[in-house]
Parts: sequence; C-alpha cells; structure tokens
Amino acid sequence: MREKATTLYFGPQHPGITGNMMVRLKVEGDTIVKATAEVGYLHRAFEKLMEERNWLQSFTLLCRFCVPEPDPVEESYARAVEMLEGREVPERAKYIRVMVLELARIGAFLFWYGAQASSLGLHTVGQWSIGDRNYVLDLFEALTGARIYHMYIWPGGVRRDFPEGFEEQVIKTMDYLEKRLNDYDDLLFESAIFQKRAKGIGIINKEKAIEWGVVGPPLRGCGIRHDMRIDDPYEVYDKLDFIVPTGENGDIWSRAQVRRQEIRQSIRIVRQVIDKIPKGEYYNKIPNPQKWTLPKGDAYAHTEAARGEVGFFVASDGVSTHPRRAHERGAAYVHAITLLEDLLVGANIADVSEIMFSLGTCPPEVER
Amino acid sequence: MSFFDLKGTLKPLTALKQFGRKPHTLKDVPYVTREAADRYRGFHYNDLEQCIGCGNCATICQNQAIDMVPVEGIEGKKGDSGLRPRVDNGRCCWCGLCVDVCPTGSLSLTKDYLYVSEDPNSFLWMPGVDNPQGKERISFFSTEETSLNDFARIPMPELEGMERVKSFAEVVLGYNEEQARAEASRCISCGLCTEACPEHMHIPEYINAIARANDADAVRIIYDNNPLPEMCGKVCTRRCEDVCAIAHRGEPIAIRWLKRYATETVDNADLIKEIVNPEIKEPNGFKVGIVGAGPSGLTVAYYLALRGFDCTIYEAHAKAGGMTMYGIPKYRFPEESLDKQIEYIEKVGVKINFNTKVGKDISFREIYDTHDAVFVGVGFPKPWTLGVEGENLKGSIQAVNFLYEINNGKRVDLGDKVIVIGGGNVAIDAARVSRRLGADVTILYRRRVQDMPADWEEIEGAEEEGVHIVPQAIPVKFHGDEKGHVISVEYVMAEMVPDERGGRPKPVPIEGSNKTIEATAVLGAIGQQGDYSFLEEEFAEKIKIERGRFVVNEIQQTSDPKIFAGGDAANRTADAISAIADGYRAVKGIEAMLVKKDEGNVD
Amino acid sequence: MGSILYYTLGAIISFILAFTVGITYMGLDRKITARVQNRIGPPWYQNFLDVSKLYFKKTNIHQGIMQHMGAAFMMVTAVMALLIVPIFNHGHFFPNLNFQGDLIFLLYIMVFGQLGMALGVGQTGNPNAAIGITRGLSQMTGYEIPWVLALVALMIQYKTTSIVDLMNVQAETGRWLMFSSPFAFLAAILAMLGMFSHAPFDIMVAPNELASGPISEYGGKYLSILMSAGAVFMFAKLTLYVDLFMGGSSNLLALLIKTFSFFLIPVLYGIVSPRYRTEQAIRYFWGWPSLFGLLAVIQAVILK
Amino acid sequence: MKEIKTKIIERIKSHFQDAVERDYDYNRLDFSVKKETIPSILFYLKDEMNFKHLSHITCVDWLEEKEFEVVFILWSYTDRLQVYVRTRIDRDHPVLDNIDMIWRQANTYERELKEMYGINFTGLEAPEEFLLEDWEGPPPMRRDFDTREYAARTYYTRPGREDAQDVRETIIKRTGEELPDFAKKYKR
Amino acid sequence: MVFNDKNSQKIVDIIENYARKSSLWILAYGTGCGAIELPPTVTSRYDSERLGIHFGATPRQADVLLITGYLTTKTLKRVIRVYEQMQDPKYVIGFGSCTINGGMYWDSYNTINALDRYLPVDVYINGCMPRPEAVLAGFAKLQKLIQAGKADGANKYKENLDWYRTNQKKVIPNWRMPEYNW
Repeated sequence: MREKATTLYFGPQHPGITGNMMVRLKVEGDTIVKATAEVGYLHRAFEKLMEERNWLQSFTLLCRFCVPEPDPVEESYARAVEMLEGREVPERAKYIRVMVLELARIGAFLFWYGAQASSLGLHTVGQWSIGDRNYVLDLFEALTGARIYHMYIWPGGVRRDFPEGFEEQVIKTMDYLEKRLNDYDDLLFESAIFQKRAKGIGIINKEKAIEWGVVGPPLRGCGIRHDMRIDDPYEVYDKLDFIVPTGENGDIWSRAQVRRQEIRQSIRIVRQVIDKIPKGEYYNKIPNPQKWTLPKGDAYAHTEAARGEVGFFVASDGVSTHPRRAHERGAAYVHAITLLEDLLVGANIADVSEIMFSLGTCPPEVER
Repeated sequence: MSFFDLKGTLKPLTALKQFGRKPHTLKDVPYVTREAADRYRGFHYNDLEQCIGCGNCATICQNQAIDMVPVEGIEGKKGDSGLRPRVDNGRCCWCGLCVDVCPTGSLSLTKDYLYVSEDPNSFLWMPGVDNPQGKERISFFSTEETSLNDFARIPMPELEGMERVKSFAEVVLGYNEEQARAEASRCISCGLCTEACPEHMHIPEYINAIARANDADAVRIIYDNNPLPEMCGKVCTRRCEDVCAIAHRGEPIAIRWLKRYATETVDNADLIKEIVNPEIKEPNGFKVGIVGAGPSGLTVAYYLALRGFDCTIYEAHAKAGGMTMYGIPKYRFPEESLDKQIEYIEKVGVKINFNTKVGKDISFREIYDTHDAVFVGVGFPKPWTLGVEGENLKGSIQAVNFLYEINNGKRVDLGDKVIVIGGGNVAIDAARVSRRLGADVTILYRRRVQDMPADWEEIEGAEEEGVHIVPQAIPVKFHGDEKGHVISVEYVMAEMVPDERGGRPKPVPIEGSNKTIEATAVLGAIGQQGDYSFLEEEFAEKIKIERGRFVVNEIQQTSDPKIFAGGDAANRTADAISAIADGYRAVKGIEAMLVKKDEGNVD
Repeated sequence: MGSILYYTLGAIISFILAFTVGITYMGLDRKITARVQNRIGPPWYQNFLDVSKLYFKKTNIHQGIMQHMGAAFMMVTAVMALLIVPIFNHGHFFPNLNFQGDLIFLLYIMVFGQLGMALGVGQTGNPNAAIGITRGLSQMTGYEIPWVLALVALMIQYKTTSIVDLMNVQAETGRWLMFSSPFAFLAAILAMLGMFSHAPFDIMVAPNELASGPISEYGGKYLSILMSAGAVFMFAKLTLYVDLFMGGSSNLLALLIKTFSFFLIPVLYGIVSPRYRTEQAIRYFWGWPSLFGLLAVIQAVILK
Repeated sequence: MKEIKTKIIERIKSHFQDAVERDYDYNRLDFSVKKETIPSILFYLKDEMNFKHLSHITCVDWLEEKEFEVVFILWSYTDRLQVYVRTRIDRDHPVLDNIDMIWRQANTYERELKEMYGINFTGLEAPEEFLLEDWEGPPPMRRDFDTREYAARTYYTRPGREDAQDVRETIIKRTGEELPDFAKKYKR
Repeated sequence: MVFNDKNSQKIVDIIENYARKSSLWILAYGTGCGAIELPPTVTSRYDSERLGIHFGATPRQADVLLITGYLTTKTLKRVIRVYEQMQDPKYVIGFGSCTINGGMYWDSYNTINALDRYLPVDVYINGCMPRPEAVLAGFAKLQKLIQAGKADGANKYKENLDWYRTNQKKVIPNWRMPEYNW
C-alpha cells in the first residue's frame, strides 16, 4: 500500500536543526522519500562585504563564517594571503596556530558530543560537554580576548603571544578534559540505545565518498584515511606525532567513533605543542593595513577543521587594498546540501537531526 | 549486539554518581558581574589626554562604528584635531583593530562587557568620557610590539660619513621607488601634519598618491600650493614630522623625503609643466613687483602669474633662490634642482630681473609707483655679530658670507682648524662645508646639544663627518697673531641654570673654566637680521617695523596697503616653508585686494 | 459516612493532593536531572510557576472545538483515574470510587486520554503534532502489552479485578505483590518506563524531531491544563503502582516515600538514556517486558 | 613532486592544446583553458590524473576586462597536488557547461554562482533560488552591484550619529587649506 | 472575593507578573550567530534553568523570542510569522550589535539593521556576541521589567501594527503571508 506523501518542514524554527536552515521532507509514514535542503536564512554576503573591506578588515569577518569552530577559517585565510604575498610566518606562531586550531577542534567536538547526544534525547552529555567546553573557551578568552570570536590568527602570524601562565592553564584543562571524556564515553558510547540508534544509520557509500566531496570525520568514518593535516601538512603538523583515526562502515556510529578518538589525539597534539614550542617572534608584521596591497594573483589554502576541509580562496588585483574576491570553501557546504539530501532519502524522520549532527553541518558556513 | 546488552544498559547508569558532586554552575551570575580574562576585549576606554584625534580608529573600523566628535574641554591644536572617538555599540564587534592601529596607544579595551538596556538609542559610547574609571580596567591594549602601525622608518640611503667629506656631492641619496612606496604606506593619512605645516600642504593626499604608485598625481598635489617642492623635499625644517601621529611611539613618516622622491621623479622643467599642467588665467592687467627672489618672492610670483597677474621680480644676485641658493650648501641642495624649479617658474610667465639691487639699480619708489602692488621678500641678509674681543681679526668670518662665497663657486681658504660658533643650521652647514674643504672643525655652542636649533639629522650628519661639538662653551675672546690673523679662540664653559619663569634653561658661565682652542679661522653663525636700507625714507617711516621685522596682518599686508611683506623679514620662524606660506598668503591677499577693488569700481 | 458531600470533599482534597504532589515531583525531576548534569537546576517549585504563568497568558489560540476537547479529555482521564485509585489503605477519608472491576476500567481509561488528545491534535493541523500523536499511540500499543499481561496475571492469581482487593491481599499476607508476583512486577515496571514518556521512550514529544510533538499547538491555558492533568495522572499512576505492588500506603509520609521511589525509576533511567525510535521502542516492549508478562501469567496460572 | 608535476603538465598539454600552464614552487598546478574545454579537462583530470576531489569552484569578476574568471580547484589525494583550472567567460553573456555529472556537489556551487553572478550553466537542474529569496536586483556578487548603496537605501539606519566629523575636514576648516578637487580621491 | 477594586487588581498583577518573570520560556530559534552562546547559557556552567529560563520548542509555548544577532530578510519573514504566533504576553530580546544598528553587517544587502523597526524589542544586550553572563544579565533585566509591568512590547506591536507592517513590507519584497489573527 502506498501512502500519500506529506510534506514536513524541518526548520527553520526547529529545535532539532543545526543552526538556522530548513530541510523540506517528503515523508511517507515515518520514512523520507525526498529531502530538499533549503538554505539562505543566514546569508550575510560575507564575500561581498570582504570586497568592500581591506585585507585586514576582512579578517574580522572570518570567525563568523562558522561560529562553533572559527579558527580554521582564519587559518585558511591567513595562509592564502601569506601564500599570495609570500610572507613568512615565525616558527613560534606556527606552533601557536596549531595549538589554537586543535583547541578549536576540541571545542567543536565537545559541542558535537552535546549536539549529537541531544539529537537523541540524551541531554546529560550535552550538559556536561558543552559545560566543559567553557573551559576551552576560557583558554581562548585568556589567549585571544574573546570566547567565540577569537580574531586571533591573522596574516603574518598570530595576534598576541601567550599570556603569563598560559601553558599551565592549558595542561590543567587538558588533564581535566581527558578525565571527563571517559565519563562521556560511559554515558554515550557504552549506551546500548545509542549503539542501536547509531549503527547502520546514515551510511555513506565508501566508493563514492571522495567523489561526492565528503571530507573530515564523515570521510574517515568510511575508513578512508584522508586528513589535510597529513596529506598536505601545513604549519608544523609534520613535526607532531598523532594518529588520524578511521572508522569502518561510514555510518553514524563510525563517524562518532572517529570523533571520539580524534578529540583525544587533539589533546595529545596540544600537549606536544606545549612541550615543543620554541621561543621567539610570534608575528611578522604586515604593513600599514590601510595601504596594504597584495600582488596580483590568487591563492587557495585549505585547513582540516573538525568538520572537514575548510579552504579559502582569495584573489587580488594587485592595485586595490581590498580583495578582488574572497571565497570560502566550507566542509559543510557539501555536507549540508547534496550529501544530506542523499543520505536522508530512505531514512526515518527520527534520524534526521541525528544524521545532520553527525555530518557536522554548519548552516552559517553554507550560506556565508 | 547480543539479545540483551547488560553492559550497555548498566554502564550509562554510572553517570548518576554525578548527582552528589558539586555543581559546576556559577551561582552568582548574573547578579554579580563575573570578571573577564586579563586580555578580554570589552568596552573601549580612551585616554583623552594621550589621544590626538587622528581618526585612525574610525578609518580602520570596518563597521563604521567609530565617529570622531568634538568633546567639551578639548581644544584642537597643532598635532591634535580636538576630536575624540565615539563608539556606536550598535555597530562595534570588539575586534580591537582600532586598538591595534591607534598610533598613540590611547585607545584600549577594558574588561567591562555588560550593558543591557531597553533603549536602542543608548548604545552610543564615548570612551574615556563615559567611563573615566575604565583606566583601571584596561585589558586589551597595544604596545609598540603588537601595534599594527609601522613605527620604523625606511632608512634613507646616504653616503658614508667619511665618503661625504671628500666632495660636495649630495649626501642624501633619496628613496628608490620601492622604498618610497613602503615609506608612504606607513602613513595613516590622518592629516594632523597639515596643520603644523605653515603652508598647509596636502600631505596625506600626496603621500597616498605615492603609496598608490601615482607619482604624477603626487607632484600635481604638491605643486598646488608649493612652487619649490624639491627645495622643500631636501631642506625643509619639516614641522609636519614633529606632530606626525606615528611619531608618538615611533619614527615619524619621512614626509620630506617622500616629497623629495615625488619631485625627483620629474627631472626637467618642461616635464614639470606637463605633469602639473597648471591652469594659467588670462592676464588681468594688474602688475605686481616683487623684491627678492627668495622662496617667498618666488611663491608670490608663481601663483600670481597663474592667476593672470603680471609679475616682475627684482633680485640683487645673479641667481634666484635667495638663501636657498646662497645659504644652503650644495651637498644638501644641489644647484640643478633649484635651477629646474626656477626655470619652471619662469615658464609660467614670471619675469626675474637679476643683478638688480633695489635701492641701487632701481629705486623702491619706482617699483612702488609702476606696480599695483609690491611684495617685499628680502629676508635677513645681515649676520649678527658676536660682540667679543677680536672679532674683527682676519680669519674671523661670518658663516653666511662664507656660505655665499662657497655657493657662488669661489674658494675660501680657511686653513685646517676651523671653529664654528653657534648651533643653528647655518652653523652646522658652515661646519660641514668646512669639513669638505679639508679642515678640522669644532663647533662651540652655548647650550647643550639637545638644545641646538639645528635639525637633529644635520647634527648627526655633522658628527658622522667628524665635526666636534663642544657644548656649553661661550667664546669670550679671539686671539690673533701679529699679522692680525686669528690663531685661537678662548671660551668659557657654562652650566645650565633652569629658568625661573619656565623658559628654557640659561647657560651661565662658570668662573675660571676658560679654555683656549687653536684656530685658523672662526665662523660666526649666531643669526641674521634684516637690512632695510633700500627703503626710501618715506616708506621707512610709513611701514611699521618691529624688532627688525615688518609688521603684517593676516594677509601679509604691511601698514601700507599696497606693500606686502613675507619671508624671514616678516615672520619669526625664519625657514623656507614659512616663507612660502607667507608668499601664498600674500598671493591671496593681493588677489583679494586688487580684484575686489577692481570689481568694486565696476559697481 | 456515605454522604455525597463527603465524597465530593474527598475528591477535591485528593485532587489537590495529586496536583501538588505531581507538580512537585515534576520539579524534583528537573532538580535531580540538573544535579546529575552538574548544575543547580530550577527550584523545586518551578513547575508551579510554569503552570501559573501559562495560566496567566493573555491570549489563547485554538484551531477549533476539538482542540479544547483534547485538553479536556486529558484532564477528565486524569481525574477519573485518580478517583478510582485508592490513595490510602482502608482510606476512610478517601473512599475512592472503587468497585469490583475497577482495574479493567482503569486499563481502559488510561488509553482514553491519549485517544482524546489524538482527536484534539487532529484538528490543529500541525504535522508535527499529528506524527507525534501517532507515535504516542504506537508506543502505547507497545507498553500496553506487558502492562496488561502483568495486570491480567495479578487478576488471575488473586481472582479479583478490584484494586482494593489486591491491597487487602497484601495486607493479609504481609507480603507485597512485588515479591509474591515478581514477574508481573518486572513487566509492570518496564512498561512503566514507557507510560511515563521519559527517555528512552519520549519519541512522542522528541523536541529534536517534532518540536513538542502532540502539544505543539497547545499553549497558554491549554498547556497549563495539560500540565496539571499530566501531574495528576502521574500521581494516580504512581499511586496505582504503590497500591498494586507495595501494598498501598497507610499515611501521607509512606505514600510520598513509596510513590517517589517508583517515580525515581523512570527519572533516573531517563537521565542516562538516549531515546528509542518508535519501532525500536515497540520491539523493546514486546521483548523482555512482554516475556516477563507472559511468565507472570504462567506463574499466576500455575499458582492459582 | 617536481617530476609528477612535469608529467601532468606534459600530458595535459598533449591532450588539450589550449591549456596554458603556470608553475608554482609549491604543490600547485595551474591551467588556463578555453571555456569549451572545461568539462573535458575536468573529466580527464578526475579520471586519468586522479584528481578525485573537487575542492572548490569560484568566480572572480574582472569588471574592467568585462570578463568572469571561473576557477575550479581540484585536489589529488594520491599525488597530494592541487590543480587550478581556470577559464574566462564573457561577463555580459556568461554561459558555461554544467559539470555536476562529474561531481555531484558541483551542483551546489553552480547554483550559487548562478545566483550570485548570473552565470548560466547549461543543463543545470536545480531550484531557482538558493541563498536569496525574492531577490529582484542584479546578481549581488557582481562588482557593479553596490551593496552599501543598496543597504543604505533599503534598510533603516539609526539616527544620532550625524554629528560625526571627518578629521581631515576639521583640520582643513581650521587651517583654511584649500584641497584641490583632483586630490580628493587620495583622501583616506 | 471580587477583584474589582484597584488594590486587588494590583495584587493580582504582582502575582501574575511574578509567575511570568519566574518562568520564561524561550523559543528555540537560533536566528543568527548569537545562538552559539545559548548552549553554554543553558548548560551546566551558566545553567539558565535555575532562573526559570527554559527552552520551548514551539512558538505557541514560548514567552521570549531571542533575536540572536543579525536577521536576513529571509529569516525576518519567518521571525515575524513566529512572533505573531506567540501568545501574549510575549517579549523580544535583541542580542548584540546587529539588532541595534546593523553591527558587522551594516552594509550587507541581505540583513536588516535596526530590529525595532520590524519587531518591538524589550531588551537589548550589548556585545558581539554577548557572553552568557551578558545573556543572563539581559534576562535579569527583562525579569525586572516584567515585574514592574513595563515589558509591553506586544501591546506596542498591536497598537502600531500598521507602522510595523509598512516597515516589514518595505524590506520583504514578496509578502505572501496570511494576516494572522492572534
């Protein structure tokens, strides 16, 4: 018997959606037959605004591309600009950048813990992990001066050096988080119900994953070990010792496992950075920002964020102090539209938000 | 998965142990404001005393959140626009770029972050005025290290100290294009410098033009109100750099060198005319006579010529330029560049009668009668005498005269031990020229080195070239040999006594500290004065002269409405750019007087 | 002693008691959850404030008469259930409307509320609400099986369909039914998890999928009524469990202790559990709980 | 890496005569091609050269030259190389071939470029609207669309800030400086 | 008891306002980037639930609409719809610079600048984004206003509906919305 398909609007005002977007679902009973992602609720025209602002002013917009994890965008932009200009970055700045990126990754994963668990109705994990994320944000506050909008990694290096006693604070926080992660595991990953809900749901085709533009934990969840940190090592990742974990089945469970291990690797990287960081300059000063022009050309730099490859394309006309074009490649850009639409077909309504969170969709990044 | 997952059911229950733990919640929030991190980017604070109102914060703000507004109790002055930033918290994103670009470091962010209101119009915020207590709460500030301003000047390529003394070749080599662009891009274009410049040149605009690689436009902008920019680019006293916003924490923008760079890109008078492409008005029939082809006279002549006046300059010497020609040594200001500029000025229709000394070759009366207006820019040709014993000995020369001779291409024999007395630019010039003639040079100066009125670059340059400076030394007597030639200078050391009235400290001779120094020549350079003997009696009576200077009003008009005066003879600052400024004012005055009178007659 | 006034007074007082205790329990639920979640949590009386705030809402939007009825059905169900369930042993002051066969009536009436909601929800036209109530009803079919089996086992074993009789049995033997009929108790407890709509069986109201589920379109006074009804109904159910398996309670303190300990089971399990999907929930109820129910019936038949 | 790069350049050059390459000293290759070649070169790069991952599609508006430059950025996981494939199309009649059969996700990029620049991808099947809703103006990312002017015209700005002064103007007023018109474009 | 004289009305008001202020249900609608600070606000470190602040999933049940930052015109349309579905008394809190005067996006072609032209705003919180402390302070301020009976944005909206509608229709080009009867 074929039921009549009803249309279900998933968002924009919906507690189960990540951020402010909409998925229009055609459902038969509890099963989805067609999903259409509709975005644009957060379109602020960043890239147009960057053309109206000079190279440094543009930098302040970057952290707003994807608010849960702003630093990879800053990093990509900074490196694209450095590539275009040929500006060297001091060694210490590279280490600091790596640390900031990894702290951001930890923050993003803690956020993901909360979101993924809450999408399944287990609010306790979210209450813990998002609460504990505050300790990471405290680190950011001490280092950069802001909780969310760090505006810290900029072309030429980083904005400020470590404040006094920062290393100890980082180590203390990492110790605490490592202890707490076990609590999350007991509650989330050991839970029989979570396993039932996560295994075999939202499977990404392993053969097609790369062609579909899947990146980050969803790709590694398929068992494909690709990570820009090892594929195209930037900053000092080639000097650090860490493992890129992979999953097996490409389902929500595998992606969750990848993230579960990756957060521990990030903690390991942060510890190594604290050990290895050299003394010295942290910033190779740019010229007066009002008159700073870049040579003609374009550059694209990519960074591995918690949600996948985040890239930034900049083009300069060589004369103006403003970018001719600035364009972000968000991991979520692919995940949240074509991939999500594909994965949702045949899924249960109950799994929609679970799948979305497992892909790390980030609507502000899609829409910019 | 097994049929019944006991572990998976029970393991999560361990979470319940958290029940007895202490909650992580911060109980006091929101009733007690929680302290932010030490580097938190909260509300702005502005140190109103330190702030110079340059508006760089307003420019960098991508949100246009910062307005520059006048504040009660703060008056604008040179180097301070009198405006202060006001932040619209309905725009601000607390990125702190404004802090990082603040040249003085007065703007900072504080730890305060809490403001809640039902009135959307209450989010305008005057940092420093609205939160005077913010000073103790500063958290995010810029140091010289973190500031985005470029505090280090691009070093000017120069000849090596010992290399220079071998010839009269120009010491300063000038920026090349890359250096000039880099230096120009340090400028934050606030324009505070224009107020300090007596001539109010359009400094930020031409620097911007250089930074944007448009040198021709820079030249046009420069020629808009300065007909002798190359001279200024080389020897200007650059008051502009003293008030440069960047100078508060770093080295000022090399405004002078940038002007020099721009003008040097144009290497002949025809090209200047082509680039500047001035609009020369139809002759209006008025005739203006100008006494003296110094900077002020040339300025008057150039701009009046552009405005359609018939200008004639009467110059006593064989070349135009006045002190810039005869007073400034050629290693600072080569003759060719001056010639180029004079040639250009002549090209726009200025007539210069050389070797025509007013009062001798032509009477002032005649000029006065045959012209609709007269501009007097005669400068200070007569040096002050020291007034010490033995001053009239042979070998005791006035530095001005010495420089005149040298610049005129004559050779002056000074011997190998030259003493220069004075601390001004003329003294340093004389000393350095003497070095180039092969002498050992010692400068005696009454006060300390830091009190010297000469440019610090000149003093440094002199020291690099091996000039000895003896500060706090007051010459008391010149000793001469039997032939009446000076052989030594006796001087007394002085100590600096603070002035009770708050002026600069005075040198007071120390009894019995007399010293004698050997000399083959002594160059006195303690200043010049005017020589108004060319004026006929009736004019001398009519024109008011005080302390050796013409008394002029704001349009450089003397007490005879037809006579205008400018340059050293009419201002107290006695430098080229002030002379140009006087000239430019006189141009407007003369134009206003004549053209307005003319129009008045028509009506 | 049999005057109508006496009964009415008793009914009113028991309603007030049920409302107060139910709402307080809801507040305690939030408090306990908060403490496990490392936070302070709302005050225990927070739900009173919520209910009154909802009641003080100035406007009420409804899509038609059936939406009124939805809320009303819930309230009626709750009150009816409350009036049938004996609150105290030998309750002279609360001589509830129990009668022979009230257990069967109760079984029926407990479903009634949900069905009433379904009617009301149908009129709101909100697809989330419609899907939510469908899920609620499906899930109900799940937990009703073990629950009915458990009750049937009790009925067979003690040859009565009256709650009071069952309570008397426990009083006479001195052994609570949770010990004498362990399988029935297990089945009933597991079914209870579903009955309370706590995690992992809260798919009906899953906010991440369906906004608020069936009550999506209910706000203001309607929601206030629904919350009150929920509280009363919850208290009635808890009391029923206490009556059936813990021999009822003889005074207020015992009542509170016993009901609260039953209440803790879904609450604590809910704190640590993600939610099941509908079909998973049904499969769960038709698994072990139903097996226990069957065992209980077998036990009852054997022991009869 | 150098050899791989040379090899790739050679093979591309032999297959596509119109490809103009530019070499960079890091792991980047750069080919400019005619717009007709785009689908075939991308297909070739993906299938033959292992550039399986489509990183990015972007467009640069060269208003002065009346051209759009569309840039495809591919990444090879095996060779760890980035390749930029770029083409110039006419700004007034921007048409390009749709490539979403090569990479599924290109569909999204093309939708965006269509909406933001007005580039028509022949054969693109997608809903009309992407990020904008009921947009009536010109494609907003084109450089001749002035967002400041549009925002000032459309959206209300809170009053109360009219007393703001320009520092330069204040000083000009105070000193009586006369700034010639041709210099005004060099104000900050 | 009959509450017809002024004093009893006052007492009722105090009780009603107390209940309203102690139980603020916010609509879970992250309209902008400010929504990133909401999870920390409701979780263990800041625990807004202890102040009675609780997430409501649907507009019908919510009291407070948080405009967490910028609003694109596309979202504005939905926000207006959502706001009109909420039941009286309802409140709007504007987060951060964007709601006051455009903030970072003052020159964007797709975001509105001043929120109070389109919706009645009761409290503005300063910051970009406001920290959770500031968010809670905003709620504390709103509670104060409610207790004093001053948070009457909803009435303002009803009274000046025409003005609001004109403004709304100016920025939303295609107004295909039912005229809601609330």
